[in-house]
Amino acid sequence: MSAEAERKTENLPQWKKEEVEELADLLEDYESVGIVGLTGIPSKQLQDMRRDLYGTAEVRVSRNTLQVRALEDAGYEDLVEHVEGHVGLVATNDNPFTLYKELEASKTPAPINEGEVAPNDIVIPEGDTGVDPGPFVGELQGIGANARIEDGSIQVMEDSTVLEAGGEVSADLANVLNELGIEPKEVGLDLRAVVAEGVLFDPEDLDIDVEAYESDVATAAARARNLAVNAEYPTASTVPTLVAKATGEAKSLGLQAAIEDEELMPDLVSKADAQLRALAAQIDDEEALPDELQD
Amino acid sequence: MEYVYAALILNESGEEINEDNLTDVLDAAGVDVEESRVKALVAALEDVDIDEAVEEAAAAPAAAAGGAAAGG
Amino acid sequence: MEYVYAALILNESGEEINEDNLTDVLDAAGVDVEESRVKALVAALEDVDIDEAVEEAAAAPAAAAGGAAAGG
Amino acid sequence: MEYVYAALILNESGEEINEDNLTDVLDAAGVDVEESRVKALVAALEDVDIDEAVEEAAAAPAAAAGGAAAGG
Amino acid sequence: MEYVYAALILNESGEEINEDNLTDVLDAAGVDVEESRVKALVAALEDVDIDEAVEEAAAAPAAAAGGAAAGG
Amino acid sequence: MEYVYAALILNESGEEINEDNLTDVLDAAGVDVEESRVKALVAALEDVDIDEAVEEAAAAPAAAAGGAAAGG
Amino acid sequence: MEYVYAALILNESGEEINEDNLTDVLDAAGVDVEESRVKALVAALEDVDIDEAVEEAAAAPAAAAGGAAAGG
Repeated sequence: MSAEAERKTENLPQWKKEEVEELADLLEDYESVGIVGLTGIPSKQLQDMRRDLYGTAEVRVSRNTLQVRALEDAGYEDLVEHVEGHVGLVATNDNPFTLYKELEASKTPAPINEGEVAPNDIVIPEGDTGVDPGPFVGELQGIGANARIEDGSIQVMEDSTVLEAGGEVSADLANVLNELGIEPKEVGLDLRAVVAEGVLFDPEDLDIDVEAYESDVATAAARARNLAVNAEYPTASTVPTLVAKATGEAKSLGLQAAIEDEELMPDLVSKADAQLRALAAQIDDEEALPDELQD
Repeated sequence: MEYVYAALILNESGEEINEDNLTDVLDAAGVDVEESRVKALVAALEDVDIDEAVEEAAAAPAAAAGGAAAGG
Repeated sequence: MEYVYAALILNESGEEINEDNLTDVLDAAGVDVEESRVKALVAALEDVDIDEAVEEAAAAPAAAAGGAAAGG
Repeated sequence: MEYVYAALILNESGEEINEDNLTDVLDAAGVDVEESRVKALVAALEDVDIDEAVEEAAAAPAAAAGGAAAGG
Repeated sequence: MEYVYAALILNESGEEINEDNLTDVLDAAGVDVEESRVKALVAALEDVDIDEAVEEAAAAPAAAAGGAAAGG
Repeated sequence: MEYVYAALILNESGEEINEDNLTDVLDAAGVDVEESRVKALVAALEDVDIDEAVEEAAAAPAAAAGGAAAGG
Repeated sequence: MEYVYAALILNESGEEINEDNLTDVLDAAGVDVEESRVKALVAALEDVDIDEAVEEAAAAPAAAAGGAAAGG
């Protein structure tokens, strides 16, 4: 710990000092440090997540003021603004993109409660609700779902968006969702920002489009193939194309020059036949043509 | 078909496509020549650009041959 | 293509496709016949079933005709 | 696309596609390496079956040539 | 097709496509050269723009390669 | 194809595609570099406009099918 | 393409496609032979069944004759 950091912590009570020191150790031990949102994660689940991440990343929860102090001491000022609400520190030697992918993949669905803000559009899916006819159909209609009674049960006729992202969940909606067992939230460690080897990454930066990369790989491979073939550079994968190209060229020349080659004869004969037919097609007079050339 | 081929040969050799020439070619090939057909062909070809028709077909046999494959 | 056309005329008239007959047809058409091409053609056609080759082309006649039309 | 090419070399040589190796290859080629692009590529390729993508390109290179999204 | 390939090599090397040169190339490749075919080839190529004919093939390079695939 | 990829990286970084640079890139990728292949690549690329050559489809089997279809 | 043509002649004549034979053919054609390209071609052909490649190309005979051009 630097002398400056030493000085900053000297006015803290002993337990806080120790905690900041622990955080400082954490920040020092790993190449990448980030802030994760912990909102809505039951402590049991948080324990499980921390265990699942063992060996990949370390998550530490502490008072925000102490986190801020540790971050400032360690030179992670860029992360301080993200320490807001219920958050923790995450530290890893992994690639931050990989960390983001792993955290996203570990998120699990959870019910949403009255008064919470919808993180994404809430949709009641089309289909049989399995609920017997009764007042529930009215509740569904009340929150904006296209529902009616059919075949002895309550059916939702089409996917119905009942609340858009950012909207507040009403008591009625929370009830309906609860009744249907719909869990519209994704709960998990929510990576807010990471600094990896001095570079700050936002979630938008970290959310890579794997398909685009896949398409880039295909493009790169196609370009290399094109170049190799067009530059006539033989490799095991381009030689068949080069051979095909060379034979195609020879054939094209052979047909254009009507070269008397055994291999070319069938094509030359069909070329002659096609020319005959093309010419015949220009002739209107039936007298001039044999039966087989008349339409 | 032989009448049309005869016309195509004359077209390539640069000879005039007339009754005499067509008849000569067909005779040489052992064809029992029908005069009326020769007449009709000469008349019919008067307004046709043979080179153009032939050139267009040169691209097409490929299409033709490939057509079967592509369809398969 | 005149050599090929000549062979096809002979094929249709039922005459043998040999050097003499080909030369006769081409001569009659005013072609300055090259013996070597005639020889090579006869040799090349030895194992070729002309009718089959024509039939294959004819199998997609629409393609040929259409090609010409599309080009025109 | 140089980052992707570098990954493809490593893929063929059988070396691991990781940050160090990619950086080495790009460095050797005189590329001014951006660490974050390397990191993103490594993470993204974890989920890509490179051999499959390459093979697909060989089958329909023209189609693939349109792609260029991220690495470009 | 070896005679045609020989002509194509000469075309690329810029050497004249004549009987001697063709024979030399084919000889070197262990081909039992037939003089009349060589003669016929030279005659056939006399008025042909080889580069153009080759280029036309290039317009559909893979057509050849992909024939089977295209058929499927 | 690793040699070709190496050339493409150099092309993008603006470095010269010569034997030394190619060898450096391939070395860095852990490739057991064969000098003759490097030489051959440099020779093959000498007169090639790489940017153009990479875009020009070298194999487009779909085109074949399309060509035939268009003809039909 | 002269190197590939040379390989194809050897393939047809039944001679081995090795460095010496390729060099002989190219030499005879007046090509300024680059050893490295010959080597690279021989190496590449080691893993390829050339007859199969030729046959596949032959499967779409007409396409090569200009089918794609017609479509395009």
